[in-house]
Amino acid sequence: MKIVVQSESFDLGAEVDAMRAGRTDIGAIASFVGLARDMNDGSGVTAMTLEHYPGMTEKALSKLVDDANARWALLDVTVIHRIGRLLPGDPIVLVAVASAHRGEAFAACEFIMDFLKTQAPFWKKEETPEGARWVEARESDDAAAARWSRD
Amino acid sequence: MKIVVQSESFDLGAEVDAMRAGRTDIGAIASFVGLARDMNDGSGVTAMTLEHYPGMTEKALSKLVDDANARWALLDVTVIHRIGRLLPGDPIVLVAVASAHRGEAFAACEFIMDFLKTQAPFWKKEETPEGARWVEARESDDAAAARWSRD
Amino acid sequence: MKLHMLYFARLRERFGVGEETLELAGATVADLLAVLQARGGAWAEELAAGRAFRVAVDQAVVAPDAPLADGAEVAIFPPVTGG
Amino acid sequence: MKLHMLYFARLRERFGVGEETLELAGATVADLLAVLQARGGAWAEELAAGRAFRVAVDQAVVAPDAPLADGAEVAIFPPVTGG
Repeated sequence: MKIVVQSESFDLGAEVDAMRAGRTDIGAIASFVGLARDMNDGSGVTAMTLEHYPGMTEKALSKLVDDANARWALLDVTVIHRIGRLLPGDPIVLVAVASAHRGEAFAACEFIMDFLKTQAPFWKKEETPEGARWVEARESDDAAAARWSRD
Repeated sequence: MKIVVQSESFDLGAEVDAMRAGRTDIGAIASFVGLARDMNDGSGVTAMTLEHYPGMTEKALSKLVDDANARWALLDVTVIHRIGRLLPGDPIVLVAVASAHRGEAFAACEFIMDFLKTQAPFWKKEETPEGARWVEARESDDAAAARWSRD
Repeated sequence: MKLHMLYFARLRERFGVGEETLELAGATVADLLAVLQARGGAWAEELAAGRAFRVAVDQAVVAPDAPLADGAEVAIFPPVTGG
Repeated sequence: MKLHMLYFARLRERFGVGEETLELAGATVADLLAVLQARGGAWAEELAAGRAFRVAVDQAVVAPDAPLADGAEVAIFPPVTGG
């Protein structure tokens, strides 16, 4: 398990290669990379700055990964989230999940992303031609996280 | 869109970097790598050989990608499937899907994998200590594909 | 009609042949299967009703009542297991 | 009790402060919020009932009736928007 918050970029291929190095029990690695877009809510975005809550961020991400491990039989999980100023096209977040079978890997990867979006203390401020603005939380992200709740 | 059947390995990082090169409209890239395991159905597996139906394979994969494009707003899709003899730990298949938003990218990536497993003409033969054996199709794969059917 | 037959994976091994050209007096996939079953042995066994195999005509999987045309490429193979 | 307060993102900018130490005569998060609202201006506006903000005590998000202990780290921030 690897959880990192950093300003530098990351290398998807290297992270996934590190997960599988020397192992022959992994059958599936599902991964996700979130990227900064040049457009959001109808405005051009020229850059964004990611702020976070040091200490709580790492705790929140660890808890998400623990929750995923409790729900699915996972072999390894890597979460990397960037902070600081990013430009359109820059990678923001990486989640990679290794499992014996693909169903678990896909489900856990999407679960971690959905809860990261609603529970990890990161905030985005976008620079647009109309000025800087803090991104508002989305109801669609709450809905995505809520669908994992069990009765 | 890139669909390739090859005996050589592939580089996840390079494939995903190629998808996003020079673009600032992609917000999400979901990817999947399937790997050869050292164990299947309770037996040790020392190697496997993948056979396919040249011509039909490419058609079947193109159709899966077309179906995914028809269902979701995708920006790019890459599918690479290996053939020939592979050892435990070797990557078998790569599916990567780029979209503006993560929901579409995750759904389309899993959709393509589920149908690839049931509709693309590849067959695995495993070498085990008890001899060589053709892998049997799994009901769980049929069930995974069936859940995408719409009423 | 003349058909270009292809067999894959376990069925290729069981039949001992990967491809052949076959002259068929018939119109559908079911007619073709009856001719192949009549060869007996592994053919009768593997292509018996209820066995899990797939038939593709010109590289698309079809049902037994699918029509055949002269020169068609017909492939018979087990359920797929890639990925 | 003495609390170590942290404010993040839009609320940090609105309040014009990122952290402060605060002496509270009270027992719960609700008591703390009442004290902050009484500062008026952006405090009253942003922390009004019905506004979307979160409170974390010692780095875990809590409800308004959560108890506070001397020396706690209390953070107030907008709904998160990372990823």
